[in-house]
Amino acid sequence: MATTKLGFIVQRPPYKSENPKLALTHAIASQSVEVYLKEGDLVTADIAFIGDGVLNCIKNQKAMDIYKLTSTETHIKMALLLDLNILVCKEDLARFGLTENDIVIDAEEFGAEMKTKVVPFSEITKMMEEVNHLLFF
Amino acid sequence: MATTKLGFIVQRPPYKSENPKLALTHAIASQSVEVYLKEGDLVTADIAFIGDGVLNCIKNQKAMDIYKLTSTETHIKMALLLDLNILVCKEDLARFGLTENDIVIDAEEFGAEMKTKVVPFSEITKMMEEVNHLLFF
Amino acid sequence: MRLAVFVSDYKITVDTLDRLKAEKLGIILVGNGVYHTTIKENGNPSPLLKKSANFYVLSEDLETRGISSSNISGNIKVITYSELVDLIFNDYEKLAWL
Amino acid sequence: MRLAVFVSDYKITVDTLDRLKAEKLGIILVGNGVYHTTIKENGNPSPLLKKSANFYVLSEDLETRGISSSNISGNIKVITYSELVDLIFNDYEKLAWL
Amino acid sequence: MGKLTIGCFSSLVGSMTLDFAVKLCAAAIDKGHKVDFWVSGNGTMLSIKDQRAFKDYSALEKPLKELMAKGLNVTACEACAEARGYHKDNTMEGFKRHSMDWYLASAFDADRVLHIGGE
Amino acid sequence: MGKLTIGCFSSLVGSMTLDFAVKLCAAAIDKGHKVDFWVSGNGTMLSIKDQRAFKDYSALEKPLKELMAKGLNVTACEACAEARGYHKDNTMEGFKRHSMDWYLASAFDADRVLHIGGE
Repeated sequence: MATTKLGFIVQRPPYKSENPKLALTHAIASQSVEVYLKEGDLVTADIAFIGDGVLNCIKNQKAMDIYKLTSTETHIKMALLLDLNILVCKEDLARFGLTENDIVIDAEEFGAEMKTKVVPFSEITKMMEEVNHLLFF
Repeated sequence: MATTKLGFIVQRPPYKSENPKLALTHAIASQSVEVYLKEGDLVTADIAFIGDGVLNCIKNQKAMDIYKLTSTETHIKMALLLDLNILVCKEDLARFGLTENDIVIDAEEFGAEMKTKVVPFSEITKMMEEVNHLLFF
Repeated sequence: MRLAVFVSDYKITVDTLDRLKAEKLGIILVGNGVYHTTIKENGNPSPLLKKSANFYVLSEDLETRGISSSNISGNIKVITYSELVDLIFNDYEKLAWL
Repeated sequence: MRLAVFVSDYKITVDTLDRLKAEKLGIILVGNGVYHTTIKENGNPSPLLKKSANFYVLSEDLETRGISSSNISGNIKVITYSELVDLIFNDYEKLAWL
Repeated sequence: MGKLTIGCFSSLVGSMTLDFAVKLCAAAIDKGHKVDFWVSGNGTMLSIKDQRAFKDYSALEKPLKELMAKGLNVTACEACAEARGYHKDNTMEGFKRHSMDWYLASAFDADRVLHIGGE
Repeated sequence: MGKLTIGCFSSLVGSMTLDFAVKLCAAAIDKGHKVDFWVSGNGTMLSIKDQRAFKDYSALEKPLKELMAKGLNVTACEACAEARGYHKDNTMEGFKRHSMDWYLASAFDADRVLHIGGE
């Protein structure tokens, strides 16, 4: 019985590359990893948005309407629905003049109980120290 | 009988993306374009290296020895052999502390008569004004 | 020359834009370039907007990223793909995607 | 933590490196990151080299770009792929490619 | 009515740049312009047939086929495609493959060239 | 001897990043380490068979096959591949395809994870 903790750090804005989306879809895959593991073994995925990466969290993205592509917003909501821990850097939001009103906080319409956590960078540093491996996007 | 002039401007360093190499290979293709054109019609390609793009011109690149890949240096020499006009921004070389001794100037070993021209940016601006279309890499 | 420059990134890694000379310069913000219109770092508008140029932003790319066209300041013209085609053929003769 | 950060670009578009905290920090220059070792803009060494860290540069990627290992200053250790593997397993516990 | 030549180059798959280029092709064709569309480098991925249209990934096969039916001329760099293992037999019907001089020839009589070469 | 898991993600084809990852796999295997190599996003291009080995383009099929013979475990993200039209029948022999949880499972007991996710 062991747990391996992974920290996914998203530092780039959405759409210009697939990275932020792949960060979310790979983190979500932590929910189905047990098929490869022994009973009781776990892989957990925490996700942090820092730097320009916080732009992924802006709400009302219309990528599906316009480009027929699932928006990063929807991927974040899926991650919340699957109870992943999502951190957003408070200082970076402030730097861009964004508030909690501007970003995805919950996915109540999907029945998600988890909420995005806006935290100081020091909390994200703590997460990076606690995980076993880091994955920067 | 008409001539269309194209200006290829390389602004990025080599290897991180294929852009600088594709700039050179596409410019070289101006030598075989007549198969698609009427007798006497021409497409010419001038190439300018500006900004970080001047790093493409550093000599003694060992991409073939190490990664089995044709170096950007070799592509520049091929372009000289095919008599393409290659400009390198003087101010950008100076900014990086590079001199004509550090970059590809000729391809005498291939029998090329053309040489790379180190010119002030104002000359490159003039080229951009004279061509019909610009292609930035 | 009448030159339209497409900017598709938020972080720009080339310094070409500052050095281009044109009698008529247009800057067309597409893709992640649209963030320059409203994202203020530490309260300051993007330095890009200080340039002496005609500014345009693609409405479809604003909406994709959750930015409302109504938040765009008056000196940036919000255009559709259809209007972009007219701009390309009627207002500028050379195009540059940086 | 003992953290090794890989830098593979000359122009860096993320500010993460300035904010990472580690008891032991290694900066491994690979790909176009190797330009930071010798290219001086306006006579100044790359600001990256001012960080308090152990610096390494991949010799194969220097040579690919026409930069001689003999031009590298003594505080940057020139390593091969083989030495990089030992560094990864013996000197650092977490890895970050920015 | 004019002729627009669009080139879409490397490092662009998975970004929204190919999506942008295809939408611009559509808007220009709708206005009666002639459009040549060249893909090179990683952009040659656009030419592969039978791409699964997941909603998580840009899916451009359907809009491309509609545009080809309306006269869009679309060509992939043959060497760039072959180097990636994209061969004639897995190329989308109607998608041409030529050497790089095709792009320059298209630029010869184009009124406007939009070369998307950067990132 | 340890286990190294390498992930190579999007925006990387045509850069030297896949070349870097393959050379690092080789160096680690030569030292007796176990290596798992995961490609996702545009990196899945690596899995296609019959890539023409031009000298102008990175040609990694041959070194990859040699590494697989020495025990390299290499897997492509199935969804990322399918979305690009890379199907089972044009995948290099020995190159596995799985869903994304394979990568996380590989990280579970890895001593080191090098995730190349950025540009």
